[in-house]
Amino acid sequence: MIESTANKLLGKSENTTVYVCVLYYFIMAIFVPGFFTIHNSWNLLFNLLPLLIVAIGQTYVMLGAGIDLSVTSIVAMTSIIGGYCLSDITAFIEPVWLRIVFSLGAMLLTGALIGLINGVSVAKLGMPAFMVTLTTMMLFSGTAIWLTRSQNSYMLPESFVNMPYTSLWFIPLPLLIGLVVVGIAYFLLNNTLYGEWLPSVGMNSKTAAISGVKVQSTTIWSYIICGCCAAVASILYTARLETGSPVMGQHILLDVIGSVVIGGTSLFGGVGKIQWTVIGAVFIIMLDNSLNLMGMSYFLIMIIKGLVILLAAMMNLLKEGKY
Amino acid sequence: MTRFQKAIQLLLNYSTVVLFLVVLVTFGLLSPKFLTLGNITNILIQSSSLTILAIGMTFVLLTAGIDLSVGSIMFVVGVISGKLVVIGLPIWWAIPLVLVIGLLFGLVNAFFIFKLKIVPFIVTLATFYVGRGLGLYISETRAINLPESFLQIGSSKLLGLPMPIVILLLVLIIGHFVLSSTQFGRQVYAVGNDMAKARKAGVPVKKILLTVYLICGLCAAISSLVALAQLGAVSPTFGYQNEFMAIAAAVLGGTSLFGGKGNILPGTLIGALLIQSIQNGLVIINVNPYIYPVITGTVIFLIVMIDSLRHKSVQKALRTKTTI
Amino acid sequence: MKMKKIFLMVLSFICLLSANTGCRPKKKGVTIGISFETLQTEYWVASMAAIKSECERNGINYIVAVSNGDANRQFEQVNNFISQGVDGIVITPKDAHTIVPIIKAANRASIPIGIYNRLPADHAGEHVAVVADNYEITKSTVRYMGELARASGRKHKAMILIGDLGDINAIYRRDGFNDGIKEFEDVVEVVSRIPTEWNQEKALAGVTNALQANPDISFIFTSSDFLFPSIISALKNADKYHPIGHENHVIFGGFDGDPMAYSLLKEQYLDADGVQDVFYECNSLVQAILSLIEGGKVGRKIVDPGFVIHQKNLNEKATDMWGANLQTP
Amino acid sequence: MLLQLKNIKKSFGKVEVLKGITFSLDEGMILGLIGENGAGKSTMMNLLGGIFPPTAGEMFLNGETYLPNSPIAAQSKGVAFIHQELNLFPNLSIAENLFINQFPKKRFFGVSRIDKKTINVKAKELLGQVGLTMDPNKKVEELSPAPRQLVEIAKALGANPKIIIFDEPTTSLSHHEAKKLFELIKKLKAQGIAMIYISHNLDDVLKLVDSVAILRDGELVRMDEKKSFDIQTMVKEMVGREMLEFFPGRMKKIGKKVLEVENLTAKGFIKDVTFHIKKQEVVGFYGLVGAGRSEMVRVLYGLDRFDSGSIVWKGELIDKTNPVLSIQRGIAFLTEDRIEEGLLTRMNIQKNAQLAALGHFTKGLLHRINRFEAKEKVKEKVYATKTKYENLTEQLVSTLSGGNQQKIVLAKWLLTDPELLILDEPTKGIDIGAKREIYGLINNLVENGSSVLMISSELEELMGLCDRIIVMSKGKITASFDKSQFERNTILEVALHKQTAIL
Repeated sequence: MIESTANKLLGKSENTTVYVCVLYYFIMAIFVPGFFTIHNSWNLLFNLLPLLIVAIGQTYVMLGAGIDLSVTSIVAMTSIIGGYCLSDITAFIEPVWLRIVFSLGAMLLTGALIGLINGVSVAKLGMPAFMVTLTTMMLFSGTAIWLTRSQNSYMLPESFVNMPYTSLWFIPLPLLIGLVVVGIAYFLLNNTLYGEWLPSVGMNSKTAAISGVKVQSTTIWSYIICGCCAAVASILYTARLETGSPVMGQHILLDVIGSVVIGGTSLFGGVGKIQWTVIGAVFIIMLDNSLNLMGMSYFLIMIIKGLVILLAAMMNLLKEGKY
Repeated sequence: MTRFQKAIQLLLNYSTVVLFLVVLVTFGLLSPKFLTLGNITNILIQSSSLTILAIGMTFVLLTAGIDLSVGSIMFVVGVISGKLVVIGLPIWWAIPLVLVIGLLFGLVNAFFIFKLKIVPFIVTLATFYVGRGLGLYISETRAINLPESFLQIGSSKLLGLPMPIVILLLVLIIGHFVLSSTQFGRQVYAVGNDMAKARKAGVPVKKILLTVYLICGLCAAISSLVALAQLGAVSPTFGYQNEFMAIAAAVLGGTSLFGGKGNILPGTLIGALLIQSIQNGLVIINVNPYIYPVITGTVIFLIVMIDSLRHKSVQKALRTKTTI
Repeated sequence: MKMKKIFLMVLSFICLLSANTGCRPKKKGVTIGISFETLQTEYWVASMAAIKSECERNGINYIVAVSNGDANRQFEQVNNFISQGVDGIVITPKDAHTIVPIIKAANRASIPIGIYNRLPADHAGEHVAVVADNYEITKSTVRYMGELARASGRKHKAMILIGDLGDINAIYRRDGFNDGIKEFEDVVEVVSRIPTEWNQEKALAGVTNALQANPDISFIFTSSDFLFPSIISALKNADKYHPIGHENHVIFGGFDGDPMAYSLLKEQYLDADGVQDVFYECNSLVQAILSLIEGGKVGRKIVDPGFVIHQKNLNEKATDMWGANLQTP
Repeated sequence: MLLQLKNIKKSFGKVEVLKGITFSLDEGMILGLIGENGAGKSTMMNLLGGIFPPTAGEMFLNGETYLPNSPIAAQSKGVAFIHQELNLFPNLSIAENLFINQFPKKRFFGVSRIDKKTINVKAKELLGQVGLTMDPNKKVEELSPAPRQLVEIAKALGANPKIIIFDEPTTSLSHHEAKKLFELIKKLKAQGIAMIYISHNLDDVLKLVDSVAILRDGELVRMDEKKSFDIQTMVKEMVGREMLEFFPGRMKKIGKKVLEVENLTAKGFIKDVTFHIKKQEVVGFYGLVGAGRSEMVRVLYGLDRFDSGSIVWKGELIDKTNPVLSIQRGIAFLTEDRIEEGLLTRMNIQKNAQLAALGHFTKGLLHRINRFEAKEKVKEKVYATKTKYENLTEQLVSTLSGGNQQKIVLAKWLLTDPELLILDEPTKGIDIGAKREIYGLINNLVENGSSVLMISSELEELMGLCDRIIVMSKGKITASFDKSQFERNTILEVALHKQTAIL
């Protein structure tokens, strides 16, 4: 009896996470005061966007059977580069929008560069992804703190810090950025040659190589994409906090990996979808926000999130028929 | 193999020792205070906690696993022992109790890894957060100042040796003995080399996985106590990122992330000493402290790269041998 | 197989159950949200307790959140306060700049916001801040220590433990130290500045190594009292921890006024300590928020002048020192 | 009677691999077990070795029911299995490998530790039995293949076995080393140990064994004393069936040289390989496992590097090869290991089939995929290969049978319109029907202007399909036969006797 119920609940349908998500939303809307309000819905959305964007990058890397632990340090590095460019060295560039474009370009470039370092180390030098990104995480968060001596950059241009509250065609700018990133990521994965190559490399790099897939460059690009995504998220974080900070994003790693794992993307590579990660990120943010509204401390939330990720990993194994 | 290739191979094999010597000589030249007896004792004492942690990690890495939760175990153990001692439990009661907590964490990790078959990385990442959350929850993020008696253990001496060094030596000797001279130890290497082959050869793979994670948890608990006895307080950042340092120390000492290769003596010990010497030396020569993580990170990155290159060349050599 | 599924179920059930225990019904009356960046030190714990008790005295409900050093999370927590419809916010920010958007968010929602102990950057929006005069208190403390050094009739080598340089208070304290010590250049030479980033392990390693490099250090100032355990541990190992009057006593000063400082003063190990008046700060902040909620007006900044407590004024000033009124854990 | 098997059957899914085997083995007897690949030899030995249980039938050891549930259980009952792929841990020493599961221990203050002295003595003793005199503390990774093989045997002897099973023990040994091994086997026989010896090397089998058992398609076709066999009869019994019209004929119109390989050398794998392939020609490569055939085509396709020699493709000297370039040139490569190197098992049929030819369906800067076109083309090819499936885009390839999986891999390569198709054991582990269909596809391809290079261990297949057969041994080409010279026994003898070139 119990087993069949469990089967139904955790069954093989890939929509399970969606159902759980929707169910959770309604339960919280009914029982938690302040959850089902317009202000809180905006909260949910704005908390979701940067996390989602980092998680999408991570999905790309995991599809290629890798992992990128350095996303947190990429967020930090790009944040201080952005903060630095916006506040000091580009002050001579007029008008302001050109300055902002230049600085955002510098942030994206930094993200891509760190991604390139990760990718080349993994693909060309054959180093284990886990160890590579672990050391680059230490290295670049150290570098960020060293470069700034723990000082934040502030006095960023008004139009930049007002970005989260600006709308274009009635859509708030951060939401627009999020939609564009999701759109591109979805398109790239579902409609292009690269989108076919990446999962095949992740699932079986030998088969892929023999079938003419450029395995090394495919892997390297996945890390570059991940770096760029982290940089975009960093733009949102930096604008939101109005500061370029070397410790920006230090605590998001669990949420990022959690989003991807809860979504159902396989840790062994080859299986994963952008829409799954969206669901995973939504779930993590909802969990976080609702527990927060219930007055639970940050630390209890941390524990619960850890447990939820274990659960999700078990569900994935169940889905893949590993039990 | 040409002579040049042989020399490269030799350098690859002994890269850590070479690096260690380079570090010692460099700092020795930069500051006369570095290579004094006092400072060397200092390095040993400061590295004792990390080395013990890395010894536990070595066991796990040898089976091609990983344990990211050790830093959190250290923290939870620190908080609980702090709380217990502060409310008046005698230290000699608190110590065995928190060692059991370390073991419990190891048990949980092992359970999820070999029973539920979740990859060690995800399991220990989750317990990493659960542990830290638990510790922060219990401590309410407050720093806990420990009573004098705890510090006294840290600064006491046994047979003329400072206590942390005595404990370090003990763990070192036991760890080395277990790995090199018991059936279990040798089977750990077999499991790390090839789990399927080990199962075929009748090695009790599950029992071994369980035991290594238990050992790792226990070592984390001991390491925590050794650090506490020196610090005298548990802050919310206690043990943070120590798991990375422990992995780095083991890998620097020649333990392969692919399992089956490495040892505690001299490997892990040298790895840990190398890291500690760099940190100590940078302070002694009065370098800008912000650059520490950058230098440490670079050194670790290089060593991991060398490990991969070594692994690659070994793989190639093996392949040539077996085909013809 | 069966075992595993049942286990899964049980685990999810526990998750749900634990999720429900945090639920708290909303009370009537004024509610304020209290967000602390950290509770790491005795100082913050005592502050939190003081704010809570002041609220209770005034019949105010409160919600508490701690962000453990994560500015981003603190921003989210304050947003959640606003979602829950609090009437006022009391916050200890991570630093002077990350608080700016938080103040703006509160302003947009027209909720009065009070900043505790850390001064926001100048361009921040509408708020009321209460801060100790970190610079002056530190300077006075260091001056007192300098006098002691001069009186000892010999030259001293000095060490200062610096806090997180992203924290404006740490910078003021460092500057206060630098300017205070300047007057005593003839007897005190600063040989070691240890960045601790408000981290006890870093402090311990830093002090130990500094004592190794300069064994004759005889003058130590720490930017926060919570680093005492690290310093004492390092001093003991170097056999330099002795009470006042001992020939090898190290002139020792700190900042905060926590319980450990009080007991060290009583045991005659500590020479001087700069004290922030927690009760004054907390009470005036809560009062300010209350009057803002009721539509009143208050100044932008409330300054706590603080005072220096040392061996000579220990008995008369102890009653004003918050650390003396708490039990040592 | 030491060992007795009664009507043993074994099925994997729907495929019956063993169809009722009955035989027995006496003490001190050496039984040679021969048969083609896929005849069921390994399956039978795995049953004996405790790797998996039989589906039906009974086994008796010394009169008692014998049903081991693990290799260790088999070992403790006295059955040792020496696999072709050795089960040694190269990172441990010889002695540790010998005793991995039962180290001699001694108590030391209540702690049980490995007794290094006893181990050394015992290990030396065991190594002595197999004629090795080296230090037992040496790491296995430092040993060359022959001593490794002997260590594995010594390990088996440590458990005092009554029966030892050898699976192709000589493939990685030199002539001299093999001779030593045979002496050892004879010594063991004298001690009363029974042995089952599996080998493709019929010469060795005839030299060594007392009786010969021949398996074909999961059945024991003949078991008799050695004296009633010679190589010819053995081969005949092994291959057995007459292949009436099994290989459809082909229009003959062989053209110009397409590929010319000269003195191709990759150190440690192949040496001075020279051959050519003409347009619309099928060239077969025959030889023992480990003869260097697979290594040679991997170099050709660009998966491994070569040290010297030249490759000329359609009159052009090629200095660089890699899979991407090869596919562009029109070379396709169906590998031997279908699961590890041919398929993406957790993906659907469409994704598997389109992988190599994806470039044909993309356009624009972003390489957008024309899904409709891709699906149509894949459907066409999959239809041509007569694959049985339910849904192209939803069914995972892992749910297909082996034969249908192979057809999908073949479809993948046919989609790239190859001018040269390299096939490495294309019919391994596939049922007869699917085999025939694959032969048909190969013929079609050739008639449409392509060339084929085919590696197979089934000689019948090569003889039926190829225009030429080249024999390789120890990394070198040892003989070449034109269609007119095809004669089963001659080719077999060349390959099995390791005779030198009759070029």
